[in-house]
Amino acid sequence: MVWTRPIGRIGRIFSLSYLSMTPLLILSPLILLAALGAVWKARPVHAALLLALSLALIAVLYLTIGADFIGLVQFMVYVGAVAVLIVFSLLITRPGDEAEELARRPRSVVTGLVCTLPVLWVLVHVVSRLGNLPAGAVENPVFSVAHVGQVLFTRYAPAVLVVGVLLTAVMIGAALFAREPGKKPQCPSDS
Amino acid sequence: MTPLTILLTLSTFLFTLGLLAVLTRRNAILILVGIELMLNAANVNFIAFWRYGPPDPDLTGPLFVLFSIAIAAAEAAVGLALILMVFRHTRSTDLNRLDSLHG
Amino acid sequence: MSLLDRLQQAAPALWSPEWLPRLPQRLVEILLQYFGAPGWLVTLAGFLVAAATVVAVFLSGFALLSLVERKTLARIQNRIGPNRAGWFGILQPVADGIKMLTKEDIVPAKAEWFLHLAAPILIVVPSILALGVIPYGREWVPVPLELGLLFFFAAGTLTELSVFMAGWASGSKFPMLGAMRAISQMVSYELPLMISALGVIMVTGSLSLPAIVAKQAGFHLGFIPAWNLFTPWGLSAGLIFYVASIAEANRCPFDLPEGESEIVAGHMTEYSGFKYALFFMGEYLGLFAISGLGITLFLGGWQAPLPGLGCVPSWLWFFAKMVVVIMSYLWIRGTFPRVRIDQLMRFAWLCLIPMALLTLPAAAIWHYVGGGLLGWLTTVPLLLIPWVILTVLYNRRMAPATRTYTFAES
Amino acid sequence: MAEALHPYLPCLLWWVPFLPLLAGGIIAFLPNRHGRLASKVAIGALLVSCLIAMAALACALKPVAEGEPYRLATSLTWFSYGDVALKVGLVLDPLSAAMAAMVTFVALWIFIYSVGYMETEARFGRFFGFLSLFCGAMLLVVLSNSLLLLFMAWELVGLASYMLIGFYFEKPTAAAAAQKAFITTRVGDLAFFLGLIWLYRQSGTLLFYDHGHGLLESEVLHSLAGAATLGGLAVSSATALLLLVGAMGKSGQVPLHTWLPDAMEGPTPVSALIHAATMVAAGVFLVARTYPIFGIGGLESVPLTAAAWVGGITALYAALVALAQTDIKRILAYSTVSQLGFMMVALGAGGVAPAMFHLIAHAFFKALLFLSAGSVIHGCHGEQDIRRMGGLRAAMPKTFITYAVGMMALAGFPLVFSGFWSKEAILHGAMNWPGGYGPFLLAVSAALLTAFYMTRQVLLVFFGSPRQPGVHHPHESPPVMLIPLYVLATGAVLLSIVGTPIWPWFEEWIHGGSATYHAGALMHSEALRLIGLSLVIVTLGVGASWAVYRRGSTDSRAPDPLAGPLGGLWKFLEQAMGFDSLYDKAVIGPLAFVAGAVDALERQVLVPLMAAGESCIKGFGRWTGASDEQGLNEGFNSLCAGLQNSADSASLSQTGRPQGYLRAIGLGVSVLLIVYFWLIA
Repeated sequence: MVWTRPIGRIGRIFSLSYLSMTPLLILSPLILLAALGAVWKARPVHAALLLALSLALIAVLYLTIGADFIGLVQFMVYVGAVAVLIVFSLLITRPGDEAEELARRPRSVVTGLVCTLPVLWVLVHVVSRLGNLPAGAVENPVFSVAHVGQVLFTRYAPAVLVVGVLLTAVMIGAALFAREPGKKPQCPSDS
Repeated sequence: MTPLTILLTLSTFLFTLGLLAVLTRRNAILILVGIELMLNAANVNFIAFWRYGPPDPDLTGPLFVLFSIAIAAAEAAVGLALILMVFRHTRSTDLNRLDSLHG
Repeated sequence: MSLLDRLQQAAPALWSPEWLPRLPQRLVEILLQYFGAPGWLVTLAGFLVAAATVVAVFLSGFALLSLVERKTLARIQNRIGPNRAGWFGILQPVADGIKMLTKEDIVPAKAEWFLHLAAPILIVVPSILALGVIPYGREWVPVPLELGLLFFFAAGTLTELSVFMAGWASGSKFPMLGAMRAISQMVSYELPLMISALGVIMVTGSLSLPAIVAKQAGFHLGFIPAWNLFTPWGLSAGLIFYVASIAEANRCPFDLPEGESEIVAGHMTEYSGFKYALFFMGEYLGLFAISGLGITLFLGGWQAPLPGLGCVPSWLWFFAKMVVVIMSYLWIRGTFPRVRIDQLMRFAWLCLIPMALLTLPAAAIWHYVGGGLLGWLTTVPLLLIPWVILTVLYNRRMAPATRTYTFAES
Repeated sequence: MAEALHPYLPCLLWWVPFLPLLAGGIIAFLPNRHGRLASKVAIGALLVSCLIAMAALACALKPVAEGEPYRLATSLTWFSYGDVALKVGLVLDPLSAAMAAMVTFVALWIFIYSVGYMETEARFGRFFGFLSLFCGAMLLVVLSNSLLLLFMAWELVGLASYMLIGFYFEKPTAAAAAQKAFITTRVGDLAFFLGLIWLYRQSGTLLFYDHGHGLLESEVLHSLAGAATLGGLAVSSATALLLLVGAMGKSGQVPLHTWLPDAMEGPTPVSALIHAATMVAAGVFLVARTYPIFGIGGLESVPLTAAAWVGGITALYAALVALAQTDIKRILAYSTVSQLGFMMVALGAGGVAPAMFHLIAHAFFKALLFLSAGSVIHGCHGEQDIRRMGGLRAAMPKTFITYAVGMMALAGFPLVFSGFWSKEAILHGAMNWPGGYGPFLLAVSAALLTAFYMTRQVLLVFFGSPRQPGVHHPHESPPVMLIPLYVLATGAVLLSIVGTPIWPWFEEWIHGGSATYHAGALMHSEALRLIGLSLVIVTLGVGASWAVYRRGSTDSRAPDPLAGPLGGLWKFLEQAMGFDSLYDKAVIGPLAFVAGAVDALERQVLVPLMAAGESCIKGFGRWTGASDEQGLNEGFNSLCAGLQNSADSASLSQTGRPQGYLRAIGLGVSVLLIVYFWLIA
């Protein structure tokens, strides 16, 4: 009984060589555009959705590069959970006053830019000097989920435990915050 | 223009956009959007260096990204819970109005 | 080499019933290779055709299912169901399709037109993505991925975002509320779904669905198939998966979002015409996908139930099981009353998730104990006692007060 | 049966002392209303330990080898500190077997007797608790193989006697008597403890028999004898003297005897058990047990001569005082003191065998006498003054018979009674004691006086006409009290069998020899002389007493016939030669004076001194407070005010808007990095 050899990497579906830069060149501007929209868009929900789009595109970027486990996890966690969470809270708080947002826009943007541009300059400066990194890129990077699992639970086992505890604490904390103060969460069926 | 530099420029701009969002946005939730962008910029860097940098057998890059995704999710959850609590109290998520904590 | 030699060279297996579903894809690939197309084009075309076959199969299934569903529901409620369109209502799906197409597609003034349009598309896309990963037959896996299961769940999470978009884009309050309820339901039921699947992953040791099915080959004691369902942890994980899948697909006991009687059609109220049909197609395809996954994980995918049935093509078993599972969904839809939102949430968080978390250690013990009698002895009590306690505790809260029927004196 | 039991003996032996202690413990937890149950527990426990003791006696009967008495010594480490291990254990040899058997047997019948005697007593259970505690402790003293364990049991026995004497604690005299008993024995115990420590330091071990390196074994004895102390006295004799002082305290020898007569405040079974049979014998037993140490320098070594003389003096003194006593129990108390003196003489002059034989015989008939006296008191509803009794022979015939047997055994009536043979053995030993005839003469006169006062007591109590018609119709005691009397009486008689020169079984058994029956022993000249002497003593004593008290006045208030001729001497004897007043003046007086002086010193001198110190400290405190207030605080406040203003101005920058802060941070970081790059570029 033989099952067809798994293609394995999603990227390989289009049998693109991993080294080619075409997917990078296509995806990066899209990501930046979506991110810009997320930052700039006046309407909060649109900003959130654009954030979801940019995160999804980053996930696709990971897939094309070859880190498909990370890409899928990114997709699940960010697009599936965080974006929904942000959108959900927007739904609840329903910030409506875009007009006032637009009115005060120029002043806040100027102050924002004044602080961000030096940071940008520094980063560009650093990146441009990187130049001489050894090109260790390899055609088909070794990235199997079993290997991830094995490394995760041997070298990074304490980190996994800490993150596990952290996530539980966060869940309990968030549930406590969300509770109406004082009142036990009443459900109609109990009355 | 090696793939590495493309990814680095991408992460730089992503980071700056995130910072810009954090500094200019007035709605607390959208600041979280900015923070998510900054975190993702860092992740892109990790994956870029893992993929195109020196060969790394025990996957420190991707694993770090894995942990940072988990932490980001946790942070988003707590952040939003806090914002909602503040919203329930002050009926507004406008950051400038929440400035009672000062000298 | 001429086309004919190429066909012979493609080996006799191609024409066996086992390869039937893959036939169009292979033919196109051979043709393109014959005509000297570049490598990536050949694979691209091959995948497109494979996708086409999958979509074709499941769209016809969708049409058939909408008819079968209304027929079975009718029979459960002791009525005949649609039999006007065509002989015994066969053409009813065609009639619905035409109705949907001809209906006017109204877009509310306050709606965000782009999101309003994007929402139904984004509902259907993940289901189809998910369908692409499931291994239907020994030879027929549309996209054999190493991280198949993870891809399935990643695609599954997209539906929440699209439900939100549908709800929010329609502008009015009812879709918004419906979307919120739908999202909260799907989020809280995604957890047990994934955790129960985790059990299977732990035992098989790989995320790729064909590997999971391969692991479930062989028979115990001659006639019991080695499916995961027939192991203690498999049974409990399967049950949780089954219930969670009903909730994921927004099917009957949990069909709160578009509960007709309560909140009109939930996030779909502002849609009409073909967009509305897309929503239903998305739902049904989601149903196919989630039940397909259920079958691959617990019912041994295309594995034959009894030894010695080698001649029957493997994908036939898969679709037979699919029919059985779908009929069970319909049966449940016909008999169970709708569940209230708080009961639904409590059931997920207090009953399903703890039990799902409990099946993990059980699976681990089963794996390390080697799965024989000792495996049964250790895992069965570990799972049975909490099941009994939880169900007893839960029933006491959920059980509605006993109704007293008053009959009119004749 | 002995062989069967032999292997289990070591651990079985532990049960003998442990059972009564356990019973004492259980009774302590029983509420008072379960008195009956308490008595059953106490008697049951004692019965079992008595059976074991009898079995142990059976085992110990046949000697291991010729001249080598049976000995089974067990020892276990109580606790070890560093490399030194303190060992305790039990030993079973003829000496301890006989004593254990006697103690358990006598105690058992006294328990049964006290069930009847203490019936009306409210704190019935508590009484039995103390009794079983006492028996347990006494058995531990008897069986112990280590001087330390013996000392601990010795203290426990002292405690038990304190509690039992002070049983009627509501009576002030009983409380005072208990305290007096406890303190005087404590004086003796102090000497005993010093001896113990000295022995331990000298020999490094406290076990009597420890496979060769025990205290009483030759190797250690030689080392003790060898070492000399300051006065040229061998260490062994010095420690022996200290042990002797301890024994004198406990057995009520002359200087430390005052507590014994007062101890009669306790209920009669207590007097019978403790102040007749067992506890007082503990002192004698101690000397008997450590006899090898005493006897290192031969028969006339210093400690033995001291023992003999002390015993003799006590015997004579107590006998004289007993003449003038009017309380039935005080007479018997003084007679016990004199008999103990006899035992000390036996130890000093005759060695262990006669002393132990007299001790055991004395235990039987003195317990018998006390119990009969108790039954007399019980019959006369608590009346103890013999001047008010009289003619009880008719009212209480059974008690009279047992009392008579006891009296005859004590006085030493010939041939049939054990008292005669034990006293004969002592006199025999005293006579050919190389150290001179002193103790012999004292012993003979004491024996004479014993016969005299015992007959006096019998005549005054049982014969003549009832002097106190008011002693409202005395009645015979119930059978539960009489049966023990019969048993003890038969015991007093039967014991004589083992002690006669014809078949000196007891003496041989103690020394490990095999008793041979030689009929002609009595015919030896020396033995005949002694028997004749004893006969003379007894007849003289009884006749004189009979002559004086035959008529017996009918008036209870009439002075004693002897009071007239003796006059002042009689009064002197009645106050027990004034020892009590002597002690009051000699010991308690100076102590009180010293206490008063110290109190005065403290009150006049120390308190004012403290007051002065306190006042000057307060002054100093006030001064520093003032300076701190003015100088330090003002300066500091002004400094803070300055800081406060600068802080206020600085806080303006805190607008509370997080984004403002973030911008500041962003600017700061970038400026820093730019400067950094500008510097290195």
